[in-house]
Formats: sequence, C-alpha cells, structure tokens
Amino acid sequence: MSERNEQLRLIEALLFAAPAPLTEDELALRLGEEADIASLLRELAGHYAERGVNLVALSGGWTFRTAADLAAALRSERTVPRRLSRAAVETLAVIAYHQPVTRAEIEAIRGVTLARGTLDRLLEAGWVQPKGRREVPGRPLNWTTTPHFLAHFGLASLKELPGIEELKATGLLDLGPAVFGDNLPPPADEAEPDEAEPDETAPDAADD
Amino acid sequence: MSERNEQLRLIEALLFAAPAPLTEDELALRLGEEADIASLLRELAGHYAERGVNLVALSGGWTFRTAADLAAALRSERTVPRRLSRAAVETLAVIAYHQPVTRAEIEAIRGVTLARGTLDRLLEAGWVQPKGRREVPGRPLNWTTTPHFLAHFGLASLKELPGIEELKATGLLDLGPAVFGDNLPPPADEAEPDEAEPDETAPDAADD
Amino acid sequence: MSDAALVLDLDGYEGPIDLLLALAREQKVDLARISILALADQYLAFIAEQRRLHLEIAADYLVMAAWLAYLKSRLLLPDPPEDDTAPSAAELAEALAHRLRLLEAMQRAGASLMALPQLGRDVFARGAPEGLAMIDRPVFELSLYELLKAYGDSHRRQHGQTLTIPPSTYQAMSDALERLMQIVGQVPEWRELIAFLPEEMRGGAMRRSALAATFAATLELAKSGQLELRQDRVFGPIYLRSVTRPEAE
Repeated sequence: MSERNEQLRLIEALLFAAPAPLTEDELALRLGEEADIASLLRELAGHYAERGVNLVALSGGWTFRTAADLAAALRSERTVPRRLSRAAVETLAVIAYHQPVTRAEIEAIRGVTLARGTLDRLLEAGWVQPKGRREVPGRPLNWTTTPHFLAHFGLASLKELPGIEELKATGLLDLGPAVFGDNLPPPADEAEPDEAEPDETAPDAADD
Repeated sequence: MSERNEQLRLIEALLFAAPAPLTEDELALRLGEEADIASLLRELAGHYAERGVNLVALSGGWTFRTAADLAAALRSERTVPRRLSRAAVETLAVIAYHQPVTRAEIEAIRGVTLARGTLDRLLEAGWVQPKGRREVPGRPLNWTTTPHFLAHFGLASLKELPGIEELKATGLLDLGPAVFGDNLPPPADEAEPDEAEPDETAPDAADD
Repeated sequence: MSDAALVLDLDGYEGPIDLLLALAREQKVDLARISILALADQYLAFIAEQRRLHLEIAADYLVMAAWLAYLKSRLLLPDPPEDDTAPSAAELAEALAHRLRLLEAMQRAGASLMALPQLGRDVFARGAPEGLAMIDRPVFELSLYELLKAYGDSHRRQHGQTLTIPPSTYQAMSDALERLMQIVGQVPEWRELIAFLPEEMRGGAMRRSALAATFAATLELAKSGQLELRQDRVFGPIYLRSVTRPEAE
C-alpha cells in the first residue's frame, strides 16, 4: 500500500510538472511496467473530483485543469478572448461534426460561400487544419479539427462532441443528395465574397 | 463550512493557474475581505503536505511545487547520439595503438597539440582512462583505453586491433585518392577538412 | 405575417437558408413538421417588404425567392406525370426541410461547443509548470572503420609516403578499331558490345576505358556501313551485328 501511495504521489507530481498532458504510456515509462496506471489515475481523479483543480482525460492524455465551475471567479481579471463571428462558429461546428469535410460541403450546409477570413480565424486559433484531399474531381482539401481543438474544449475525443450521438441517430450528419442534389439554389455569397478557387467549386447550379 | 470549502477550492485553483506565486494580499483581493486567507492557506498546505505536490511559501508568496523528495524520479534520461570530432577520433586511435601513452606522446604522434576538450570527450564517452603515471620528469598521466572501448567496437582484446601492416594492406595508409580501390567503404567525412578545428594548433614543442 | 418582429435588414442573416431558418423558427413548430408552403409565403412576403422599403437585396436572396416561387407553384399543382426522373414537389420540399434541419443542427452544435468550458477562458492549466527535466545522455557513435581510418590519416601525416603513380593503361580507340576490324564480318546475329572487349580488360578500372574505346570504334564502323548498332533503352546494353548485304549506293 505504501508503494501504491508513492506511485500516486509520483503520478501527481509528474502531471503537475508536465507542461502538456501525459499519456498513460508516458506515465508507464516513468513509473515502470508493474504500476497499474489506469487504476492509479482513477484513484487520483477521484481524489481531485471535488477540489478546485481536477484531473481530466483529454485527447493528448491526462492533465490537471481548474474546475469548470470556478470559471467566473477565475476569469474576473483576465482579458476576455475575442469572440468568434457567427459564421466562424457555424463553420467550426460543421467541420467538427462532419469532418472530414470540403469547403464546398461547408458552403452547401451553411447555404453561403465562405468569406475569406472565416477559415483563417479558425486556422489561426489552431482549431482546424486541412488534411489530405478528397478523391473527387478537383481534389478539394479535406478539413478536420486539430488535437488542439479537443484540448481547448476539454474533449477526450470527437465522440464527446455535444449531442453528436443524437445527430447521428437522426441522420443530421448525413449530407446525401439533399444537400448536393442540384435541386436547390447554390450557396449564396457571404458578405465578403471569395475569389473563386479553381479546385473548390460550389455545387452545381440549380436547374429549375 | 460549505462556503469555506468553496474558498479553499478557489484558492487552490488560483494558485494552480497563477504563473507566479501569489501573495496573501493578492489572494485576499480575489476572495474578498471576509475570507481568512492565512487559515485557508494553512489548511490547504496541510492537505497537500504528504502528497506529490506541496503548497509552499516562497519569498514572493504561495505556490504549488512538486515534492522535493520526488525530484530524482521526475527527471528522466534520454540518449542523444553524438559524433566525435576528427581530432577526438584520431586521439582515440593513437591511444588505442600506443597505450599506455602520455599526452605529450599523443601530441608528438599526431603532430598537433591536443585541444582542451578532446580528451574530455573521450572520457565522457567512457572509452579512455588515465592509468598511472609515467616515471619521467613531470610524472605525466598514462592514458589507456577502457573495457568499454573494446565492448563498443566488438573487440575481444587489444590484440584484435589490426596492426600497421594490416592497415597498409587494406589501403588505409595509402596516400592520395584511391581511384581504383573499389573494395573500400566510402570515406566517412571527407567533406569536413581537418583544418576546421580551430583550437588545434601546430606543435609548439617537438619534444617527445 | 410576423416578420415585423424580425430585423428588417438582411445584414443580420448568413444567407437565404439562414433567413429561411429564422422565419421557420417564427412558426414556432418543430422543423420536422414545418410547412414549407407557409415558409415560402413568409419568405416571399419578407422579400416583398424589403423591396417596398427600397432596401438593397443581395442577388442570392432573389435567387432563393425565385426558387421558392417555383416550389410553391409546384406544390400547388399536381406533379407532371410525364417525367419520372425529376424530383416531385414533395421531394423538393423535403430536401429544403432537410437542409434547414442540417443548418439548425449545426447552429445548435456551434452554440453547444461555445458553451463548453474553454481552456484559457473557463478552465486553466497550471500556470507555472516546472517541466519534466530531461537529462541528455550522449551516446557516441563511431565505427571501427572510422577509428582505423583516423589512425591511418594520422600515421600517414606523420610518416608520409611516397606517392607512386602507376603508368596508366588504357585502350586507345585505334587499338579497339583494329580489333573490331578483324571480326567485323563475322557477327551475323545481334551481340552485346561488352562481348567484344579484350579479355584482360573486362574487369576492374580498365573496363571503362576499353568500353569507351570499343564503343567509339563501333560508331566509326557503323558510319562506314560495316556495322549496325542497337540500344533498346537509355543506359541499356548496346548490341551490334555485321551488315550482311552491302547497301547499294
């Protein structure tokens, strides 16, 4: 038991000292193979559950974070970060829930073309990234969220996106012909229109 | 008591998130005048006393620090491959072939004085060691190779080092470009000339 | 019409679909049971009001208005029976409804995302992590060859060595030509050029010289019409054979 206590202390110290989340593998390297890392983390998380600092599992591993309910008290003197535009929030949601998703798909879902600054903001925040190309004519870029996105919003994985199971169950994550059929008007231009990019064309024009 | 508990949680979170130690005055500003900061800090320090992380009072204020007794366990080693300078390799070769050999002898054999760091690097690599002193004026140190040296090069004993005649036979002592010598491996670093080592000076004394 | 409650300005909307969604919310019914017909009416009325107020209307909103007017007429008339492949009016309406649901789902999802505790806004990482010290332990890389080579360099520098340059042997083109002349009429089939190198020059450093000389000689003979040359690919083997029947001039 005393050995387990020492292991707990060491994990606690490692996670406090580490500048980034540590995976169970990284912890196992430090503690030795015989340590039951999962059980130790569970116990430690339990110990911190009600405290002002919590032990949380993120996509990158385990780390300590201040308790979410203290947000208001902690925020008082900190500068409030710039708010995202509605377009940026919607675009982020589309990328997060539909990834991998092309620019044309984002535009089809939102019904407007993407203004130049919108993706830039999300890229600048480090929340989205282009990842490979879709093997369709024009080979448009696929967009996905980043590990930093998960860390920023405190998510262990994409499965933890709010309401994603329900959206899946109700078919609202299926794009299908309803969006890409040529029976609806094309996406409208957003306030600041984009120059047409040759490899990312909007869905075909309506043939009504 | 519940209010005190909330105060404890907030202090804990504030100290955790702060980039520098917080003074009691700074904490009082955050928690309000009615909070008994000193008592709260005492309780929190007590809670963390036996843990892997301690609450400590530094000159500037209060902060969390990993427990001092875990310092060694928090460090970890990482091996980094390094290459030796040409001077060091030659010096090692001279020691290997002429051991026991004094510094002055190494310099005479190589025709250059030994730069300060050269032997240090070989010592750090664990390949050479001083072994006794030469009974001549000045009683200089004798240098030899170590068992680790043999192990590194897969030699059972020093006798397995090829002799001068054998080196000649393999062409390693040949002068000039070995145009027709297809049987040799490519030169290790021809690109880096010997003169690239500025701290090697011409022999200052031709004594031996 | 309840659009009086809406801002009479299209600047507040992220495009026609967003406007439609806002109008649909005005119906205060589940999007699953929305009346697309009523929604089309609302939209058209909204656009008409904009026109009446002489407010600028972006083309996209007008495209949608035209499309909705078309959809409305389709919904009110029976589907033309002759075309089975074109979507029915009900299918068009459902496609639009689905699209509204998709956008609404994403708007809700975006709001849910933003409501999550965010790092640096709501929750904080440790402000001053000590870091995990990593002690670098150097591992020196040196092969026995490098060691011996270094000793050789050092030894040579100190003891020196007489550099003897052996007389270079090479095959002159004239020699190769002479050789080939003797056999030029006796090669009816394609054979590799390599086969015509002097026996003693087929290996080692002389090979290049012999190959070059022999190749140059074959070019000479080909030029004078005594040999044919063939190479199937770049850097591939070179073949030669005799020209059996003399060409008529």
